[in-house]
Amino acid sequence: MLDLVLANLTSPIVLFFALGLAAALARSDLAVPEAVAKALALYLMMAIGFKGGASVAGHGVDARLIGAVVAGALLSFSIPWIAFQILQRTTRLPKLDAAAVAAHYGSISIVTFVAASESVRLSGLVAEGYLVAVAAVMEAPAILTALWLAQSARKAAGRGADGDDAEPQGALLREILLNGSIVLLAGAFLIGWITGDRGLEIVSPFLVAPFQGVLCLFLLDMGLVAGRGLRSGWRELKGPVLAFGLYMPLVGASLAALVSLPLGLSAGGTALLITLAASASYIAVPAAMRLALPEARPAIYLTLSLGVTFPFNLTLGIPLYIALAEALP
Amino acid sequence: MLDLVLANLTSPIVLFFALGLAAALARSDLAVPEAVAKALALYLMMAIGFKGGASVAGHGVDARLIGAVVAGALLSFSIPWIAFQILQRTTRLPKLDAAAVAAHYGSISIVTFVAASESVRLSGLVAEGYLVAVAAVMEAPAILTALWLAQSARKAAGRGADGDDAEPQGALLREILLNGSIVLLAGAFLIGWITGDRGLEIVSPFLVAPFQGVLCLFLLDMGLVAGRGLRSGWRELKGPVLAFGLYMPLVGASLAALVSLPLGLSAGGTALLITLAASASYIAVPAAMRLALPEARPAIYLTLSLGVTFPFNLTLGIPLYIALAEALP
Amino acid sequence: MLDLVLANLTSPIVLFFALGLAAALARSDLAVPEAVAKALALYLMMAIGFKGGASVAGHGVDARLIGAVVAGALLSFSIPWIAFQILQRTTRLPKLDAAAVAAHYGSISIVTFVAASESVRLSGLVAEGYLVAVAAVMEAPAILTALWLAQSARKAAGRGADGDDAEPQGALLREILLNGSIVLLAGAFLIGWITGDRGLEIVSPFLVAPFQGVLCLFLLDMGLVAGRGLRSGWRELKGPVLAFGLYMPLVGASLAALVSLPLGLSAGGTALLITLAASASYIAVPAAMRLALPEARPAIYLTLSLGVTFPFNLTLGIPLYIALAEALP
Amino acid sequence: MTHDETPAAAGRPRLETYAKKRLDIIVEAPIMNRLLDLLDRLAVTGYTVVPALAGRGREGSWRRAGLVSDAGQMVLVICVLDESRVPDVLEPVYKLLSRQIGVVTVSDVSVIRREHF
Amino acid sequence: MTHDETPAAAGRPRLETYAKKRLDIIVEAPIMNRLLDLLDRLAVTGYTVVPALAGRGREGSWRRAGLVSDAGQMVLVICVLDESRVPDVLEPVYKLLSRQIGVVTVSDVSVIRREHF
Amino acid sequence: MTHDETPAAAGRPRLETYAKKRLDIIVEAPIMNRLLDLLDRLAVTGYTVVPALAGRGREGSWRRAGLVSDAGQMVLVICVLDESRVPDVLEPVYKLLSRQIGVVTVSDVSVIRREHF
Ligand SMILES: Nc1ncnc2c1ncn2[C@@H]1O[C@H](COP(=O)(O)O)[C@@H](O)[C@H]1O
Ligand SMILES: Nc1ncnc2c1ncn2[C@@H]1O[C@H](COP(=O)(O)O)[C@@H](O)[C@H]1O
Ligand SMILES: Nc1ncnc2c1ncn2[C@@H]1O[C@H](COP(=O)(O)O)[C@@H](O)[C@H]1O
Ligand code: NA
Ligand code: NA
Ligand code: NA
Repeated sequence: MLDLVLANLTSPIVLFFALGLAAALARSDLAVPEAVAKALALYLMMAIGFKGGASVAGHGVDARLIGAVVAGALLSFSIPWIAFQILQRTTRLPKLDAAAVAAHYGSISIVTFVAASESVRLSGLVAEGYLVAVAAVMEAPAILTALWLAQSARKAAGRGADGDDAEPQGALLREILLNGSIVLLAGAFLIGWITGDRGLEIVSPFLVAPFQGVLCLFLLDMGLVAGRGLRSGWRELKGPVLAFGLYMPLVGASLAALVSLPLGLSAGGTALLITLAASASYIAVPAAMRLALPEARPAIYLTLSLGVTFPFNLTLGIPLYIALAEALP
Repeated sequence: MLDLVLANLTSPIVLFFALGLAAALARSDLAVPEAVAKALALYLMMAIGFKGGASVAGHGVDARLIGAVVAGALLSFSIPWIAFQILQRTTRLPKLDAAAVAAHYGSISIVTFVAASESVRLSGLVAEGYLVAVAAVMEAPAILTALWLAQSARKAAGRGADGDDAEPQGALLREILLNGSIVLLAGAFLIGWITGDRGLEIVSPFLVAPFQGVLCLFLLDMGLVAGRGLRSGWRELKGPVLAFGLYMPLVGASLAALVSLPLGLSAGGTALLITLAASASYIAVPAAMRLALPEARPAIYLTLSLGVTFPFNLTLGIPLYIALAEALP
Repeated sequence: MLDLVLANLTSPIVLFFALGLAAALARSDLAVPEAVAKALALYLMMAIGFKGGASVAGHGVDARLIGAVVAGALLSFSIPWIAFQILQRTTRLPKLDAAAVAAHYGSISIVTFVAASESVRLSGLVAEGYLVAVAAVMEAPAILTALWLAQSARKAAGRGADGDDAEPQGALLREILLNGSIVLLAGAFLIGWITGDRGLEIVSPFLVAPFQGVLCLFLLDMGLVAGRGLRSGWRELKGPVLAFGLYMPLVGASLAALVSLPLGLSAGGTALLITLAASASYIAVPAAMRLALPEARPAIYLTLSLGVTFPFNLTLGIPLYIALAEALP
Repeated sequence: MTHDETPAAAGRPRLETYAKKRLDIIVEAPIMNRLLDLLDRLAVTGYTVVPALAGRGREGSWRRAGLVSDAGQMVLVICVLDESRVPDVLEPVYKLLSRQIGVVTVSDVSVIRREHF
Repeated sequence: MTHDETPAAAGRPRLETYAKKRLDIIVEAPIMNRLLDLLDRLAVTGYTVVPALAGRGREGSWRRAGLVSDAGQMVLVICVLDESRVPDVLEPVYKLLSRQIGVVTVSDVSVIRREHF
Repeated sequence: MTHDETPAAAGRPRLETYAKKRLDIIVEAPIMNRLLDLLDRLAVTGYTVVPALAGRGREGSWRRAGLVSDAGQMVLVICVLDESRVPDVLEPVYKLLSRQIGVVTVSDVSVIRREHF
């Protein structure tokens, strides 16, 4: 496993993330324009979705696929509840902040998923293509759990079921589920599924071949964003909150490992499911939280997810999750 | 031909357009940043121009090329006149709106052209490379006809030859002909011609290999824009105007089929010329109309061209035009 | 050599630059969005740095590499001093303007370097990969010399060592050295070095294969920017200043040719070192000048570097420098 | 300063201008759509949205560069309207933004083309 | 409020400011070049163009995202100038924009550095 | 016009507004970070940065499109603050910008949510 950790730490992806992090911490003016960062994110969603769909087209739908999707949804629903309990017991975060943080950990980070896919491949393992569908399914349920937690908290504080000035729940749900990144990931997955290998061949010089290079550029940018976040958000992260960012992935991973036992996934697929559970969102969920829980502070949940948990998973977490998956019966 | 329609409808290009359309109609916040959309358009112009030029370099200039270019210019000059007459007789659009709409149908849609090129290739046909030059030549003449129609309308209404506050005609013409997309398409064509296969080899991993994948992303964006346009512009499109957007491509196509008879083009080349005549502009012409006919309403001409005619051509039109070209003697 | 000049003049890279220049001079509205231009620049830095580092990983560090880096630093330190003396004697530029211009000529143009690399390869020569490191090292020293020249000029004019309102020197130095383009070039070089051929293989479909095509697009943009600069900055460039933009590259080239004699570089490597010395910066140095010498006029130094020297090097300079390198013993 | 519908600048004979109010609303990007929907429902005659690059407030600072999520980013919505409409518009806007971070300012402007507002 | 060239803020001893006017012109992107050429011909001392992301007016709404054509997009041109120049500038600007969609507002500002305007 | 902390619009019963000042600072992009650091040191309560696309001043014109270097580009920094703070802020801002190209304007605005400034 040490080999794997080392190979991981010296992969171009991780090194470009480190470069971005270092540049931001040193206050370099290196920056990726917003429009380009958004385009890179679109590209990643499109590529990941399409490849996943095309692979499902190749292998067909079976009970395992359905099992994995259901398991993913359950994990996404339940992890925020666990995270919330832990935060309540170990930190002094206000309830709404705790609920918002919890939502991030129940949802997933698609870049962590991609990085894990590469490591899985480098370890000589193979993973089921439909895990992309599992990833898409896991994006949103965590948000619902977090909203329910927040509402209970508000009720307990005697502040009615959300204030009369709030958006109606239906509208809010629509906004969350129609988040651009979810729509594109799911849509590209469907298109990949419909067009199969024929489609993949057409788009492959754009979506497959340069993928890892584009990922390097994206991670450079994520390093820059994480570094800027850490510089300004650092003082918000008191000891127990910081620690949460490091051990919560392991909690999620353990839960996923348990859940994966009856699923009959390959070792590679199990590693990816564990990684999904261990990863924390920084695209779809923060946007949803600004809409649904505006009182919760982005400085806390974004710094924790992007500045602490993401680097942890990228460097140490992924090798660990692969080792864990291989150790499972 | 049903096969061709079906293959067309399930091509990744059409499906990504449909995804964008659906996302926009469902009010998802999925969006391609403006800078990126512009870059994609630049890329397409550059790639199409270059490939066309390189293919002319390979085959040389002959009478057919000149004939096709002249035919294209004639079509672009005359179609707006026909479109204007039809609009005057079948709709209640004000004359200036009718002239602006007419300009769009005389000019061309380069993305429709590209999509048709792919379908032609898939049908096992080959098309002459110089049709790119025909496309470039067809961009602008329609605008001139429309301006002339508008001026006649203004004179008839007794409002002088354009008002004394207007730009002088020469300046306007310069602005129209130096439109960025026309300059880049023509310039890249020239460069492709000059550098030939040697040049193509150099740029091919950028301009040729990933082309169709990039096109998918561009069409996702066009679907989003068309969907947003339909959502807000829908009520402007009364029955007869809407119908015009569906049958006018067929009018242009028939005219082009007639004109193509003496040209001696291959079946593939004929299909592309027909597609050019049938397609409606949504890049160069709208910009020119804002400069030259500001009273005409973009909500009408953009919705019609991008929201009605473009999807029609992309799905049903192209297979029809290929079948038509193959049926010609 | 005429062959080389001709091959150079008809390369797609040069032709796209010419297209941009012509479009801007004709006042076309063709434009590359700012965010995209910045992304292209990031891409080039990343690709050049990575490839250079990977090539050093392949060949190892030796005395020649160290010699070339030291020689580059010396050239960058000394050329501004020479340029300043020439400007003082031949033009009426104010001292601060002269110092700012001098800084540009001591530093380097990475695009000129890349174009020269291609020409070197086309001439059948091979160059040492570590010249990228030399390029990175040459970016900044020229700025320091220019600041020192400016400070002497200010002292002579009795205006204290920079005014009490100025940034402290340390902060300024940090801003200059942490300029985004320097950080990315050096960082990607390091990553290329660390990951070597394994890393190169991973990123190559993104950073290597499409490189020249991307360069064409970037040069189109540079042509547009240069053309716009020439249109508005032309009247600032009096005869002797203009002439400086044409002969100063030759001065730098000659100096570099001398310095290269004891270095034992290959003919290709020598040509690149000469090109670096002959080229003038238009990314890192202008930004630094706005911070450090705000009284110096961008209209002068940007127009000279981008509108005069860059095109000269791109078309005539590079073949000359290759011929010069081949003629050296 | 005159806020009624008489020309504002008596000293200028040539082109009449009319006194209006300008609202500048700095608001988070994810909330923008809700705000614009609200302005539509309030039937203001128009508005223009300008992007913001970076900012600082009580909740700390943010920069647009590189952010992959819209969360925490701001836009500036400019809305020129008649003084008589200001209270009707400010009230619900204030209510919408009450739990969000953001800033609303009102200032005096003159306009030409009175039919626009 | 003083519009002449005496310092505007008598209460502030430290830095003198001068009363000027600020024009905000919201105009379609394809017309922008014409407007800037006009401002150049009118010899205003300066202007700054700010992009707009989205908007709504009588002609319906628009959004910048994804638009591949400049048509229908807006920019905001800011021009600070002396009150004495306002009528000379407003008149031709109004004429240029008369057939275009767009909005022009005038407001009061104070500036430091009088030589700029 | 009232500059003290009493509600500015006596005629409006519904929502109270307070008189404040708005600074608009047009400044070169490479200087922006220095300016923002300065504003942080001066402890202004907030600011927002808006990109500029193009402009013209005494030093000639510039356009953002395609520029690969930040040099010569401008941003617009908006800062709403209490009148009492204006001189303390203007002075050092003026000093910072004295050798740079750029423009500073001050204008009157009303705000809701007094706690913000
Ligand atoms: N005084 C101010 N002047 C200008 N913009 C401000 C001001 N205060 C806040 N903002 C903007 O509003 C955002 C949110 O502010 P806040 O709600 O105080 O965190 C900031 O990030 C700034 O972009
Ligand atoms: N009252 C207003 N306040 C701010 N911007 C406006 C206003 N009215 C119109 N606009 C802007 O000007 C554009 C054209 O307006 P119109 O000419 O009314 O269609 C709109 O799309 C908005 O961007
Ligand atoms: N009067 C003005 N109104 C608006 N913006 C201006 C004005 N003067 C200058 N600017 C802006 O400030 C920049 C620098 O101006 P200057 O220092 O005069 O060269 C210009 O490029 C414009 O973007
Ligand atoms: Na998770
Ligand atoms: Na047509
Ligand atoms: Na040099």
